[in-house]
Amino acid sequence: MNIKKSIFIFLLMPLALPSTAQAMHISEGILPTQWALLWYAVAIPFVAWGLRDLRIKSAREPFFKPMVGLIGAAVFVISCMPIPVPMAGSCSHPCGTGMASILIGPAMTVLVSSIALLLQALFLSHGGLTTLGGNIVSMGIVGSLAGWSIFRLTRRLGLPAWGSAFLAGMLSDWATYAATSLELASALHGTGSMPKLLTAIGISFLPTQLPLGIFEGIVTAGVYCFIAARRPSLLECLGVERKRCACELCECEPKTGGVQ
Amino acid sequence: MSLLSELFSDLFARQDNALARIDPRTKLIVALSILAAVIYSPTPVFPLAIVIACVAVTVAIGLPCRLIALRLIAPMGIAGVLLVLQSMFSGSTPLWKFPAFGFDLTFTREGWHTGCLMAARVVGGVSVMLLLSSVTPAHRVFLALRSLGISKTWVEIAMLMYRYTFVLLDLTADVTEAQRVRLGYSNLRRGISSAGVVGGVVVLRAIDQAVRTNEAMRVRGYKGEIPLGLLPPLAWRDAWIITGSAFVLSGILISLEVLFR
Amino acid sequence: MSDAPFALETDALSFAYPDGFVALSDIAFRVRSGEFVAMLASNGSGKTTLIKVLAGLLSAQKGSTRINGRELRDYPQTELYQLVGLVFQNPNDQLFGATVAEDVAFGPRNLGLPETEVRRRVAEALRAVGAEELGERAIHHLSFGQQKRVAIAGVLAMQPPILILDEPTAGLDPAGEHSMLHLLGTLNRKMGITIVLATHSVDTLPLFADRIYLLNQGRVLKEGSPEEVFRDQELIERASLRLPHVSRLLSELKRLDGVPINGLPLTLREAREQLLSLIPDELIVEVKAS
Amino acid sequence: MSDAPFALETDALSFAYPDGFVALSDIAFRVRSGEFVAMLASNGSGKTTLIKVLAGLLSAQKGSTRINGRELRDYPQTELYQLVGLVFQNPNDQLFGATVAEDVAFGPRNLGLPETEVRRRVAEALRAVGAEELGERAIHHLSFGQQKRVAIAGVLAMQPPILILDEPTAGLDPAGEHSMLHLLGTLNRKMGITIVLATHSVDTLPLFADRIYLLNQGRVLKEGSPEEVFRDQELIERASLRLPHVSRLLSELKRLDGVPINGLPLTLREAREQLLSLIPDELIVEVKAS
Ligand SMILES: Nc1ncnc2c1ncn2[C@@H]1O[C@H](COP(=O)(O)OP(=O)(O)OP(=O)(O)O)[C@@H](O)[C@H]1O
Ligand SMILES: Nc1ncnc2c1ncn2[C@@H]1O[C@H](COP(=O)(O)OP(=O)(O)OP(=O)(O)O)[C@@H](O)[C@H]1O
Ligand SMILES: [Mg+2]
Ligand SMILES: [Mg+2]
Repeated sequence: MNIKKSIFIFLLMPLALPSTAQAMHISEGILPTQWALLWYAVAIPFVAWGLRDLRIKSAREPFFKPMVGLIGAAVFVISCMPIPVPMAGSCSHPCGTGMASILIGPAMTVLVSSIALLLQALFLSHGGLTTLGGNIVSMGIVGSLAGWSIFRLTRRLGLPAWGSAFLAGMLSDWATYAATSLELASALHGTGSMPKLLTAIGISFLPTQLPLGIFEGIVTAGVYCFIAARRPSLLECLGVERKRCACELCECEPKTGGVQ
Repeated sequence: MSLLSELFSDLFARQDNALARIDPRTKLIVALSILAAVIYSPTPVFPLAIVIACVAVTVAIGLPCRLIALRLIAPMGIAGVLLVLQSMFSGSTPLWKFPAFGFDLTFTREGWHTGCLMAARVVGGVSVMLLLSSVTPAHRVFLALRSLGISKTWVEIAMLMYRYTFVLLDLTADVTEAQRVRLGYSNLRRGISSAGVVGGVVVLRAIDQAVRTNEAMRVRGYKGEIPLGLLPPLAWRDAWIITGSAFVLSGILISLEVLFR
Repeated sequence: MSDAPFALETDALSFAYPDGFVALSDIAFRVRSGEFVAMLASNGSGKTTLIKVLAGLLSAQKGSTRINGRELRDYPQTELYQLVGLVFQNPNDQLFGATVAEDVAFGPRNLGLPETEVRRRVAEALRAVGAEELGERAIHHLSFGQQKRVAIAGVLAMQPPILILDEPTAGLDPAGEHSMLHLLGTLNRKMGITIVLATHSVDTLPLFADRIYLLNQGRVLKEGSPEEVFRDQELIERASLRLPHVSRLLSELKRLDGVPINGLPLTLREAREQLLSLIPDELIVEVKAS
Repeated sequence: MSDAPFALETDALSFAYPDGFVALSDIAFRVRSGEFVAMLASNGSGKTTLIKVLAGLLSAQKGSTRINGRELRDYPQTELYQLVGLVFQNPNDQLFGATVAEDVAFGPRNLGLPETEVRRRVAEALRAVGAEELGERAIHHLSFGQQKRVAIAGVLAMQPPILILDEPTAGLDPAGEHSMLHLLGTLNRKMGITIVLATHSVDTLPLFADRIYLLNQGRVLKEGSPEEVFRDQELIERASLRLPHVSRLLSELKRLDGVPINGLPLTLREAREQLLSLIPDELIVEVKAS
């Protein structure tokens, strides 16, 4: 393949940064019909998984619905926080899925991110309806599974919590981008070769994505540490840390005291 | 942050106009069909016509031009990148060649064509969404999705998320400003750690809010199901709109197929 | 009337938070049906805690709570929340619907009422709080005062005979405060709703409340009509509160300057009458009829 | 003093939110160094907006803002926030350290001061707000009033000569309100800090403020000493506010009953004196020396 071309694109991308930074979600209209449908088909079972999980839990404890809704809103708001991208003098934003999956688990995270993605498509021109399936796969499914499994794994390996949170945030961000690049390349290669395009897209994302992933890792770790310092009991209640009190989620929270 | 709440707010979707009065299911179905037609269209002409039509209508119903530009600028950028990417990476017939930074760049004819098509689809698709969201408040979109068969639990969570996003956005703005006046963003390192704190505050507050919202819901009879409102039954007018637009769209697509393939 | 059961009644109620903090101790709190009762206390005295216990959100470790003569814990949830409506301090906690009408309809829909009845109740509740025209507005586009009204409407739509409000006037400007208290007065007198509210604003209360419970640090310091409660100035100060400004003026005139004033006027009107009776007629100039 | 530049000064300031809502129009707001100035307005009149413009958090579309005679936009951030300290309404939103001392140290650390100086400033700021003993407490264990004090300490630790506060007394009980205003008065008089505050509580203000700006719907209705502002009752009512209760009593005595009262007493003390002078001596009983 043409190395020079890749180098050129490498140089060119930062110029087009405001848009590549947004390219974390596949924009409306890019995916051809058959790909759009395929990704929908992949995404739907996972969303259904989240819904089933939630239905079961909220039948047992009604508190779960407001809880998931609120954490979803929080993660959505955090994912809208502008991040200065030092190399480009521009702004991007974190995905938030890594953090969400640490807090509420991968199933709920898929559910919540499908809603967040629809809201972004409708009101922020960010992602789209036809590409919703693809975006759920890359951000919701890949991102949350990566974040959750890395957090669990590294915790078990004995890493301190902040380190695990950092890795989970960073790697889930990168995994999301890798999946997005794959989806884009497979849909767009047309007559050209797909690996070539994949490399090009991958390389062109690198200069922004590497720092963004690190940033996301730092923010995830920061959020985690903040909660651990301020209200460690909450992490136990959410099941993030090993429970020291044997109680259901909301009963742990002092505010509701002795719920009947 | 304020930019975001402005973009995000459905303030304009609540204004009264002919489009806002149409049933959201109808609008959703028509918008989805137009979207399908846009990604199916073999030529950039149709998506571009949709762009012009949608933007014209959005301007006509009084959306500020600044807001329209804000919503369209990022997709336009993506469209531009797509165009360049496609022209250089696919196809074989050279169209233009020019030297840059010491090596030759080749734009191919086929690549240029597919690039234009894709770019038009992106901008076309986005402007359909722009129009839809400027005449339909979010909760009506959710209700429409519900009556088109989306899971009720999904819609319940969507409604809650939508409502509390604004509360948390306000909070984020307040915390960020409080940090700014204490110089929390005076350099990059401090900025990053302050941002982590904002995230933490938002999550904590969300959990507290969930506890309180749950209490408030319980005293109003909540037992695990959030009841949803119903949309009024579809009128004849809606049937006409849907069949009419299906008719027109398929007509356009068939003629484009005949003319351009 | 006196042998009818109390609308709300607690006996020797004590509550401690899980961390061990005793927020309520030995509270006897009684409200008759149709009364307008205020809990008056400074920050952190346990008003919110008591309200949550009364509404069954927290359960007290000691003592009993009865509603209409029946033990609170014997009520099934649905029945309880049709009897007792609770309005929280922060409207954000309570308004979780996307639009005003959706939110107000939450309670009636949970009662399983048919949709036409739900609509009727929503319209009626919004009318009662003077927010008819807000129906289709989004919650996040409302002003603070409007949000407070809509929060009350959401509870009224369940038509509870007892309404408990946590600081309904906090954060409102004088005009908003006055119209909120006026609204509550109307609900109490016209619709016969029993009203219990928590507050620490002393100035407007005596005009509206039939009875006041003065709380401090989780205990009832005193209970009685506004006149009775405010008569004991020392107690009021012990509760980190003060007299209404007007009463304070007259009380200082009486205590420090020796002006002979009967009792302690709490409202503007009473104070005016007392003072007029003291000022010699020859000093008073003719008021132009206006 | 009069030709020294104003500490804060705006000229023909107008601000509209992005959705087109004009929140401030044509505001002329001037504060001399060392003054205690209050913005008095009902809910939604633009107090918070004006405060944010003054602190450079929002930039006005029209008009200019000068701090110590220099254009606001010419200040670098670091310099600006060492000059102007801003305390927001909700203490919860501005306390982000784990402990009180941590939180108060946030500003000084961001100034890049050495750790010993940071400690010194933290101790000093906590002393100034009377919260020395809270140093090691966790933020979420503080009461509301304590949180408000700590929020002020966090800003004081940056030693700004100008302090702007958004509704410092909102949500506090009478005792808390009084001690907060007292604290601000002390900061103003003892430490010479220029104080600007927004509020809609009229009763305690006249005791403390040198000057009041009466705002309504984004405009300055009137500006002047408390006496001047409250003299125009019609204007006060137009701003959805009311007179302090004591003044209202005397003003009704004067207007409706024809009692000859000079001017309009705003404070308890003045009202007492005026009334005493009207009541004949023979009515007054001897006060027991106590
Ligand atoms: N979840 C909790 N865990 C432990 N202590 C608590 C909890 N909630 C409240 N408290 C404490 O209980 C006491 C009473 O609190 P409560 O909220 O009932 O007071 P309040 O009278 O409503 O005050 P305010 O006027 O500030 O609303 C306070 O001292 C408070 O610190
Ligand atoms: N982000 C915003 N976008 C649009 N309008 C806004 C925004 N923030 C405030 N407003 C409007 O601007 C006006 C002034 O608001 P502001 O918050 O300054 O009032 P305030 O005097 O501080 O009121 P309060 O006493 O309730 O704090 C209000 O009518 C409000 O609705
Ligand atoms: Mg309370
Ligand atoms: Mg304000």
